[in-house]
Amino acid sequence: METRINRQAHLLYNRKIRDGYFRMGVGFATPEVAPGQFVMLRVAESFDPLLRRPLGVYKVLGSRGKWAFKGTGVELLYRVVGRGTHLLSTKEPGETMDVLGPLGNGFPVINGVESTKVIMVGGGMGIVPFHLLRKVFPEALFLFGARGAVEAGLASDFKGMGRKLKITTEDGSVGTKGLVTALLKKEITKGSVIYACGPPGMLKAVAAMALREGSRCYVSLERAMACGIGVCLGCAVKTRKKEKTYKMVCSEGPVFDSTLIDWEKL
Amino acid sequence: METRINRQAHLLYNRKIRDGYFRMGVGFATPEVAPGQFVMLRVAESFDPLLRRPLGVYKVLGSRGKWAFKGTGVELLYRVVGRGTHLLSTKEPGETMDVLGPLGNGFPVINGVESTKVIMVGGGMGIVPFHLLRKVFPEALFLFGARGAVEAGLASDFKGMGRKLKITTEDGSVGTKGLVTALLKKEITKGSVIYACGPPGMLKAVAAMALREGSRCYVSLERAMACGIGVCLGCAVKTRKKEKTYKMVCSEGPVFDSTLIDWEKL
Amino acid sequence: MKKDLSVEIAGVRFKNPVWTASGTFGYGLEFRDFTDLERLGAVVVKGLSLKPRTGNPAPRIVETPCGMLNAIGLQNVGVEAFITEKLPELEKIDTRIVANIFGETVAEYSEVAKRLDGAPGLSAVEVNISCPNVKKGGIVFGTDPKEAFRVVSAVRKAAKRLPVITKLSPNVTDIKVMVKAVEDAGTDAISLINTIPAMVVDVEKRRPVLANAIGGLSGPAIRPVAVRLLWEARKATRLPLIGIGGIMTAGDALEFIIAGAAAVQVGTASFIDPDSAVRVVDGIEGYLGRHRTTLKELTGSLEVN
Amino acid sequence: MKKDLSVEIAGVRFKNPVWTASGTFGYGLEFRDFTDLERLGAVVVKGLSLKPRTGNPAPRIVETPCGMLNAIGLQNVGVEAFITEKLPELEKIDTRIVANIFGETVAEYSEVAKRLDGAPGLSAVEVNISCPNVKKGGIVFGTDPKEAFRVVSAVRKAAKRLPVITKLSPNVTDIKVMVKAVEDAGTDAISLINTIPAMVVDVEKRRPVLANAIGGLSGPAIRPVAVRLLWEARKATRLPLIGIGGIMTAGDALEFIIAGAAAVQVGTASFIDPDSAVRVVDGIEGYLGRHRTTLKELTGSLEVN
Ligand SMILES: Cc1cc2nc3c(=O)[nH]c(=O)nc-3n(C[C@H](O)[C@H](O)[C@H](O)COP(=O)(O)OP(=O)(O)OC[C@H]3O[C@@H](n4cnc5c(N)ncnc54)[C@H](O)[C@@H]3O)c2cc1C
Ligand SMILES: Cc1cc2nc3c(=O)[nH]c(=O)nc-3n(C[C@H](O)[C@H](O)[C@H](O)COP(=O)(O)OP(=O)(O)OC[C@H]3O[C@@H](n4cnc5c(N)ncnc54)[C@H](O)[C@@H]3O)c2cc1C
Ligand SMILES: Cc1cc2nc3c(=O)[nH]c(=O)nc-3n(C[C@H](O)[C@H](O)[C@H](O)COP(=O)(O)O)c2cc1C
Ligand SMILES: Cc1cc2nc3c(=O)[nH]c(=O)nc-3n(C[C@H](O)[C@H](O)[C@H](O)COP(=O)(O)O)c2cc1C
Ligand code: FES
Ligand code: FES
Repeated sequence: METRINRQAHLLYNRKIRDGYFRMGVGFATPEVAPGQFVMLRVAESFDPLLRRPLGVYKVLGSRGKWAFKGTGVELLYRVVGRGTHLLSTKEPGETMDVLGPLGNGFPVINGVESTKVIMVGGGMGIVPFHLLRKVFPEALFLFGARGAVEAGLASDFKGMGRKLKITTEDGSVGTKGLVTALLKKEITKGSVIYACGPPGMLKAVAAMALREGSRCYVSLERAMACGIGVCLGCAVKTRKKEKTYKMVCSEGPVFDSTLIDWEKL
Repeated sequence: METRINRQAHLLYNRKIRDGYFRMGVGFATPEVAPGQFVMLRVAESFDPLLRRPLGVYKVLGSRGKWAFKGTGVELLYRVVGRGTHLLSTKEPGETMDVLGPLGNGFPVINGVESTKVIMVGGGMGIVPFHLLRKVFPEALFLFGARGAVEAGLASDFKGMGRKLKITTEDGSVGTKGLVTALLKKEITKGSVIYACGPPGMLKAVAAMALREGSRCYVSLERAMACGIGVCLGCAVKTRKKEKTYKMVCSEGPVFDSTLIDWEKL
Repeated sequence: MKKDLSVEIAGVRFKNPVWTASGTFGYGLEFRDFTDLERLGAVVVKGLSLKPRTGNPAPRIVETPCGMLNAIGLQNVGVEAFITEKLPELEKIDTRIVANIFGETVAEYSEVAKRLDGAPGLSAVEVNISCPNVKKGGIVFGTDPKEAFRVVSAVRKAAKRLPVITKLSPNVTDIKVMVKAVEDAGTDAISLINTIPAMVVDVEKRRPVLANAIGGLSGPAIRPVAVRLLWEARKATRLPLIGIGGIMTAGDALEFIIAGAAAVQVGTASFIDPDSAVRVVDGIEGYLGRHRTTLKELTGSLEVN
Repeated sequence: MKKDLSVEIAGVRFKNPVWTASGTFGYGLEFRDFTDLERLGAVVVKGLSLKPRTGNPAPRIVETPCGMLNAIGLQNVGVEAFITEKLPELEKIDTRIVANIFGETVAEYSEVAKRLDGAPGLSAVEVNISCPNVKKGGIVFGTDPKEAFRVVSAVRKAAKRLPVITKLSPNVTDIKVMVKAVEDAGTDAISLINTIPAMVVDVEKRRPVLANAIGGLSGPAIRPVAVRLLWEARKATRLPLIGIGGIMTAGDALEFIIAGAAAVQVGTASFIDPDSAVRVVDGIEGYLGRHRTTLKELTGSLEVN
């Protein structure tokens, strides 16, 4: 089987799980997917909108491997924020849709890292990669920050984690009140390995905290994308290195070592 | 009630009646519709395709007046020929759709014309206006030309006309074999009033025959349209008059006295 | 509280900055069934010439991705019929009327302007210079700064009492040169852009779709080009600018306003929805409320690195 | 029967007239998983400069109606790395490679061309002249016939063995003048168009969306403009022309070919579907079969009233 495909897939289901949030099953012979990888979806048979939209893989439908996962399709979890995601939300089971992926590099699985040292930090839709990642690190902690009860509900699939799941909301409606960085502050230690996905402000704060504590930290970034495969050079993110200033989120990310990123320019 | 509306209407039904042919019910408080008038439909919430598509009114749903018809919606009958009509065919009941209309001038109802003198001539999708027009002229003949059996099936709504309906197909599969002009040749007399709608070649032949026989003849023309209301000046058709060379199909037609048209330039 | 959307351009106060674009709104009257003309900043009527013109052979329009081409050939009733038949009707409506004019020679332009000057109910003339000068081998007035200067100077002289708006063609290497030329010629304001010359080929017939081969591209497809040209023009002059090109929504209009347009014109959008321009007015009002700002503060507020 | 789709341009025979456009296909290798590179007429690689370039700050791209803007800032690995790292890999693939080049001075252009001349596996250079000349106050080579002449002459001299294709900017008043200038400078072929300068404003932030403010518009939105320019260029020269701009399907490519293009380049479409160019090849083959015609007969067969 190819490692990456560009294929017409079948929409299996497209369920509203709460206002503005959907789970979509897309059926195609799925190559291995690493946690943190994404697909590019064509949202309409039209050139308006023109570009595909990137969405992270939430689940792989079907069998599983060890670090990576293949199967007969993927489940996506998305929020309607604009026209592309709105069009996605109107699609019905049975419709076909062009899928390109899986793309990008997932979260790095570092040799010798013990599951117990891993802290996964998610904010809002940044929850997506952790459903796969927690299968890799069954003992990991998952700290999830949400704006309110609706967003906090996204963590329902993670309930089985028991006390290893900690939720915080900005309005205090679920879990503790506050930002997810407050949770992290309590848990972080020198030996922690942090995997984070969420809004830029959160990632910046997490990266800064990891730096202070001397923990390794990997962040998943977002950028508007055209190609998804590293050729348009559109999804650039500035790095701290002098020699090669920009990295491409689609092909060199979306997950980066947090010390690599120029957080001032993000 | 206004005479012309620009409104979001509800799709009531959208039934495939045979391959590539659909009947669509669109619900809105319908102003008076004259036979031969049309509406402009926005086929997608996108700017690709950009322009609305013109479709003739096939039926008015609900009550009827005398020459004109108002009600609670209209039925359209359309054939999928390109992207716009394809998009229309994918719409589901309950969806909304922008409707502008009714537009244009219908077939002129001439003072003192007896229903028995009227010959309606339709070719292919040119059948559309006659469902309303035959209510105005209950004694009229209807000559319908189709390519084959599938298209001939469009006339099933006209079965009640009995012997006043005559069908001809190019392949002879239904009715007589040949072109509709052959039927017309047999029926036309000096006193006939002809109302015709169909492909340009057919209309040209009908107009020529009417001219030879000294019959009055009205034809419904098609043109690509942008505005539908006579302002873009895009849907021009050349007339034989010197002083004002072009007429607008949307606002001055789509029905024209056949002697007005420059058939060479059509 | 109702927001004040009024703007003053060339000494004339307009209710709001949302006008209709020439050639896309007929003579205004055709829209009475579909929109409230009195809510518009101005109606710019179809281009007028000295004599009536019958226009180009068909097909005259074709749809393109997010746009359309037109080659109408400037069909119009002529300036006399406009003054005697259309203007009296338009005068009854409480909205400003702008006459868009064109000609095939400098003399024709100035003659049209002269006839319109003093016509009751007219607020300005807009000079469409995207036309070939038949006396100069068809060189387009709007792509040659010297020709543009000549034609605008002549109109400026002929239209003694009327403000003159010059409408620029996008089909130039450097819009700043054209801006300077028409500013020097005494124009009171500048509107831009007109359509972009373009062509669609019918691959089955192996012919251009349009009888005229080339037509003007309009619609959302051209908006980013129009916004860029507006901004370049903004940096080249202090004259009031009127932004045109692919405006479908209030958000689109605001792009031009933020980039420095004193007003905008809604064109092709009126074909897709005849009420578009009024929806743009509503949307701008909403935006100003939401952002607690004024039109004045917003205009030209674009911040660039 | 398999149709012969091959074309000869500047003495080089290409399998078919469907190439990829510079900057939209990386160095070609990135597409191996998604398309059959050996079915392409040629791969035109990302623009190369003398030294590697890091490109512009983000955001670099934004979607527009039926199009997108890019302001990548010509990020590339530099000509040396291309020759030592990319070209050996590309040589293994049975497809023609065209190097797109640019510079900030005439000397830089000619230096890049010199290094590429004789590089194994290279079939031509394509000179992107839509770049500012830093020595001339930023005047864009591609919008000034004299500068265009100078830069193309220099490349022509530097690239002794390689055919030179000059890629024109659409941002000019009269494309015929540019065609003449680069023809006089000795170009072997002309490709057009590059992107159209454009801008999108973020109305919430009141800033341009792109960090660079202005970007180049590409995609289906610009196709009718590109077809028109190709046709105007066709009437001005007998040199082979390569059509570019908004080609998404075989039908789109055929518009250019019928208007007179010897070949076409597929750009933005490769982002939407990395297999686009091969689908265009298939579609052209199907068309020729259906119409019982040949590529040669079709090319430039446009009939105009
Ligand atoms: C690698 C990657 C993985 C992603 N995974 C997911 C996922 O699993 N689930 C999910 O819901 N979303 C995900 N996103 C974000 C998703 O791609 C965007 O929300 C989507 O492209 C917006 O498209 P639109 O047409 O609906 O919105 P647009 O009309 O394009 O934009 C609407 C608004 O959303 C903002 N927006 C656009 N793109 C992004 C973006 N990439 N990130 C944040 N805001 C954006 C715009 O600035 C604008 O304000 C991912 C993005 C990337 C780059
Ligand atoms: C006043 C009027 C009334 C009409 N009434 C009906 C009706 O009741 N039922 C119906 O099925 N159709 C009707 N049509 C035709 C219908 O408008 C077109 O078929 C439709 O616009 C095509 O849109 P599209 O996007 O599917 O095709 P496009 O992609 O735009 O075109 C596909 C193909 O169809 C051809 N085409 C496009 N427009 C027309 C046209 N107006 N006439 C003929 N061929 C065209 C094109 O040349 C092309 O070959 C009417 C047209 C007019 C002007
Ligand atoms: C059908 C049509 C006819 C037009 N006629 C004229 C005209 O007579 N005079 C003129 O100056 N501009 C004319 N224009 C150009 C528009 O006024 C406007 O500048 C252009 O369409 C860009 O705006 P838009 O994208 O909003 O349509 C016409 C445009 C269209 C689409
Ligand atoms: C992201 C991007 C990068 C580009 N980079 C280059 C380049 O390096 N050199 C060049 O000559 N053209 C470049 N172009 C222009 C394309 O080669 C092409 O001329 C243009 O995009 C129009 O074609 P399209 O509409 O098919 O994309 C680039 C275009 C895009 C979209
Ligand atoms: S999206 Fe094209 S390089 Fe990343
Ligand atoms: S479609 Fe605009 S005038 Fe008829």
